[in-house]
Amino acid sequence: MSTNPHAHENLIDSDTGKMGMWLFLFTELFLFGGLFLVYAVMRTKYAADFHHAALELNAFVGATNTVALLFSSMTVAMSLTAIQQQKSGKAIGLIFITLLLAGVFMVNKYFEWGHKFSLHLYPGSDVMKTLPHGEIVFFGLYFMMTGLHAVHVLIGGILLTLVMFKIGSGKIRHDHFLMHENSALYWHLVDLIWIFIFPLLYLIT
Amino acid sequence: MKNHTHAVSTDRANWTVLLILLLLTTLSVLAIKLQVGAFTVALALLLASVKVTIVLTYFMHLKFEQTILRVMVGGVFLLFAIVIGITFIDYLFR
Amino acid sequence: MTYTSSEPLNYLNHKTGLWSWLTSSDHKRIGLLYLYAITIFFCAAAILGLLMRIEKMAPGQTIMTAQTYNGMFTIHGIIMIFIVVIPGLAAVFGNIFLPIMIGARDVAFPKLNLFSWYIYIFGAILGLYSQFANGHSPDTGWTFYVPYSAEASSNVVIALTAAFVLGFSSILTGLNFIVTIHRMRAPGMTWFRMPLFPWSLYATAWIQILATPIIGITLLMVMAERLFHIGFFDPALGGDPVLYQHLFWIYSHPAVYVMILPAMGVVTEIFPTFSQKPVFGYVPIVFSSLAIALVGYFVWGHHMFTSGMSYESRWFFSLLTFIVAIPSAIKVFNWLSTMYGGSVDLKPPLLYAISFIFLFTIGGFTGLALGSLATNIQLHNTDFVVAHFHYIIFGGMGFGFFAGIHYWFPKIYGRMYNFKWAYISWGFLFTGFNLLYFPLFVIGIQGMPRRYFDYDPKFQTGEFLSTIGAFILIAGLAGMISNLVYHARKGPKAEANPWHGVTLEWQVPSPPPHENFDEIPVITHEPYLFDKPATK
Amino acid sequence: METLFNQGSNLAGGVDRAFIFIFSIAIFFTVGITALMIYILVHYSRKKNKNPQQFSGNTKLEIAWTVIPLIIVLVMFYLGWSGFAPMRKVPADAMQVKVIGRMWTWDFDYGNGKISKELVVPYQKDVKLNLFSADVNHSLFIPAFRVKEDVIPGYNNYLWFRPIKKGTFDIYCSEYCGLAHSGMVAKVVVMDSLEFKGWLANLKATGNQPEHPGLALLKSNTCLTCHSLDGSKIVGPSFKGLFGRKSTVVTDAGEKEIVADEAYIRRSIEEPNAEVVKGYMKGLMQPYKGKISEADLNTIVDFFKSENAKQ
Repeated sequence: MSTNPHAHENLIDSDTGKMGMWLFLFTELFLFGGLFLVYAVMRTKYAADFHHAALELNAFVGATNTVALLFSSMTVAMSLTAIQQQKSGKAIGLIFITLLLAGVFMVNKYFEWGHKFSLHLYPGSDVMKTLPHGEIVFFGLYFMMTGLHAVHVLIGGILLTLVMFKIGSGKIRHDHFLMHENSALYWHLVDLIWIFIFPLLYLIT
Repeated sequence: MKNHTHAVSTDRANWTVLLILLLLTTLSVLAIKLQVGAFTVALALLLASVKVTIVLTYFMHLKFEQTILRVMVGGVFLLFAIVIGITFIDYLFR
Repeated sequence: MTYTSSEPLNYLNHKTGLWSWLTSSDHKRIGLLYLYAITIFFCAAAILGLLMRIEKMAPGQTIMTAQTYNGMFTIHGIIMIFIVVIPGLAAVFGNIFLPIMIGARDVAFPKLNLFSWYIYIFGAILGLYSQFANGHSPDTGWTFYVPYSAEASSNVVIALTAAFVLGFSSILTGLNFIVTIHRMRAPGMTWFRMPLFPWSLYATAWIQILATPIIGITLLMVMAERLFHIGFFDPALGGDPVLYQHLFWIYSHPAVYVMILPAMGVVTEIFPTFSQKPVFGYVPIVFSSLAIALVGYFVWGHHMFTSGMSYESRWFFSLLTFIVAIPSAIKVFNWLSTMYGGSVDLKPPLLYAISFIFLFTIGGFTGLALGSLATNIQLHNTDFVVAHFHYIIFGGMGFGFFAGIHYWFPKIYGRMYNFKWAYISWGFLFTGFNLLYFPLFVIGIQGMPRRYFDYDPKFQTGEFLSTIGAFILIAGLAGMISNLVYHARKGPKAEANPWHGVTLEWQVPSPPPHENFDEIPVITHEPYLFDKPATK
Repeated sequence: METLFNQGSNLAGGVDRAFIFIFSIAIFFTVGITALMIYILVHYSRKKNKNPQQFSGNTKLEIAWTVIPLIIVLVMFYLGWSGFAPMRKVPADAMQVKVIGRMWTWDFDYGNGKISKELVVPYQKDVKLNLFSADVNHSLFIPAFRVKEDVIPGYNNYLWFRPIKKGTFDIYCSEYCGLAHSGMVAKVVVMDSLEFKGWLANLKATGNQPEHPGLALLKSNTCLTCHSLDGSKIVGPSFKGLFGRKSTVVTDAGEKEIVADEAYIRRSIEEPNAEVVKGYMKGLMQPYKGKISEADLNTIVDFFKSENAKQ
């Protein structure tokens, strides 16, 4: 709402940009929401099979990843505080820790998936065909949910890396940090979805 | 609206929030291990919802945001809950 | 387009060359890019429709094989639904007029706006490619029902990807509009001083944002099922085919309102202008739009009354379906009352707008016959459904679009089309439309199922009449489009406000300047006051 | 409206009652709205009325046209529901018939291996159809009876009716199921109870006979979706009486006469596009060369030979 005729060319004000980001996050929530809906229906249909299949998942690995993501959520929030207090160095450091934690998450995920594959517990495998229907569905959901989530972790990681470099080059500053804020929001969303995935897949027995 | 001031949460507050979140995580793991019976699923989901609310409120700064955003977020979660509920009118009465 | 240098600078001529169009983040130019793309795809899919009608002129094979026919109704549906109708009004008129009508220089995220056009084009090309790749067009119907879509040997994955990509474009447009409306209204333009077309876009945009991701994930799941043998929907792997239908219609029913709500918004602009009278019941119209968007979210199950859903959800969905009819009825009565007592001028835009009311009324009432449980059992998946949704989507959204393009044409191009030509084309369109689709109601009630390549000779009279209607309809379309295309360049110069409209878009020159306003207007009162100027 | 008033089952009355109410209201309002629009266009045309009135709302009217339509649609809902509710209440003593839908044919299983291609039911007796799908979604639709229910794999859907008219009525598949969807039609025949008993007694039990392994192979390779066993023309030539049949085939070199012997059948499976029977399309069947074992080929050929021997 500025009177500068070229206002929109170079500057989107912070509240506008943030509202756009939030709306985008809503679409992400509904994207996963579809999967949660399928999960809910299938769990009702195959309660016993889900229970049995969930035992195959390692709750410890899941819990470790939960802690890693919660921790990274905090460091991102702190980096946002730091940039507003003009502490660019601290902000970069905190984002770097966040990325490390994302790395921990992904490595964990890699070994977890690798383990499943070594046990031939993947869609379309010969072992899978012998399992009861509910377990096949469970593992399908497991791979789909954690896979889609991992893609989001990757995207979030890329965004935060960009943010880190932009802070370094001074493009993100204490008075101009919309991208930092939005990337942080995206990262929190990744955490948020995991908060639901973790009990649904790993804990419910 | 241009000079919207950004409330800055302190590191100390962030640490507190994290500790609460970790506590809730431990609690849900324990609850499952202890098998509190038929309500296990409900409890796990309840704890997850509390955690999500905390993340939304503090880490995602909803507490300091425009009211309209809070209304939107609440509405979106409510809408999703209704959609699930309506789907289950089918599956629960089969 | 060539403009002489004597013309004042406007959004069409301030920069020239194809490149300046393809890189423009001006909302009006992006709207036109959508308009041209949509027109081309619409014509292509309309031709496919005509070919199918010719095939069904007589029972048995006439001009194509069953496989070709099945592929054709699939691609007709995919193009019309995902490429033409869903973006349709919102992406064309929403882009061109939303910012002007609320007194903004552009949408909130202009570059994102251009980006969503490119995504749209990419998705559209993928959709076309799926028709030709490997010589096998997809033949699942646009609904992609499993298990057939999980097994059919045709290019289903490419078509699914196309629908996914197009959905993404739709989401970004909706997101842009919501933020624009929240953040960019001119000073003094409170929510209830906003014209009704932006209001309808606002309701639409929420559906685009909150429903489209569901179809996105559903299509991803079908792809996962085809590519990785994950069994979400395949009963052989423990999946549930009816669950797919739930997910599909959780999106696709609200999507119907993405199609029709903006059309309602367009005619709501037209009635006051051509009656020179304020909109009757501004607030009820606003709330009926919001109610349609909200309740429309909870009625998806009426597409599944025969699927084996539980008895309870069948009557629940039926009840809500009847409730969602009320806001539409309110709108119709308000439109009529807007004209009542006015000074009514039957120019082409108004002619299309009242045709909209007529066709939409028929479409709406036949929709009630489909929403009622007992009659739905007889009508579900018959030609009655085909007729019903063409009355709603073509008769509603299509005629709404035609009304809009005749209304805003002088504003967009600064030139005027030929009225006589427009009236004659309307005559063909309206006659052809009713002859094409009305017989399908009758044979539908008699039990003629839809998507039938071949049929019982007892239905031939209806099918034959319908085909004759299709030819008349196509003639009308050709007349209308050629009138508009020809006069966009060669038509006589139009005034800035030929219809004496009072909303903001009529207060700027035709065509509007690059940034819409020299000075952002200050709004002091409600829209549609014909005895007061729009701005201070 | 022939079908609308041709009420073939006990359920049709409730459906038609809802139809008549909804369509009466629809016609009344459509005519009313159109007449009002024409009146406005004529009476308030710009030529006659230069001074538009400037009113912009009326709360009483708004309430009226919210409440009145609401009442009307609630009546519609009630009629729809009351016509539908009996469809889900199957009488306990209804005769049960298992219906199997597969691409693109219906099987009506009366138990004890008695499978019919026509649905034959006794007049004035309650009949429950249990619907099963062998492949994709179908939908069983008998317009004259006003009944329809989807046939979905993995689901035990059902419908029921009591025929109140004797005669023959159409059955359609109303859920799109692929290439020959429109060919998935059958008939329901309503006859007297006694006549029905005789018909059922004479129905040959074919379902319990051990299936020829060659037929099983044809089924599992979905050959039967395009080649019928009963002589009807689907996409490819029928298998009925195939062995030893003379036909004209089109090859790259032109047309020629062949006899369907063992060698020809093998060639047609391995390279179906080399010699296509005249009148059929080339390129619709995939070549099985290298995809089918020698033993399976022999079994299939043996099946055709044994079919030939039966006749």
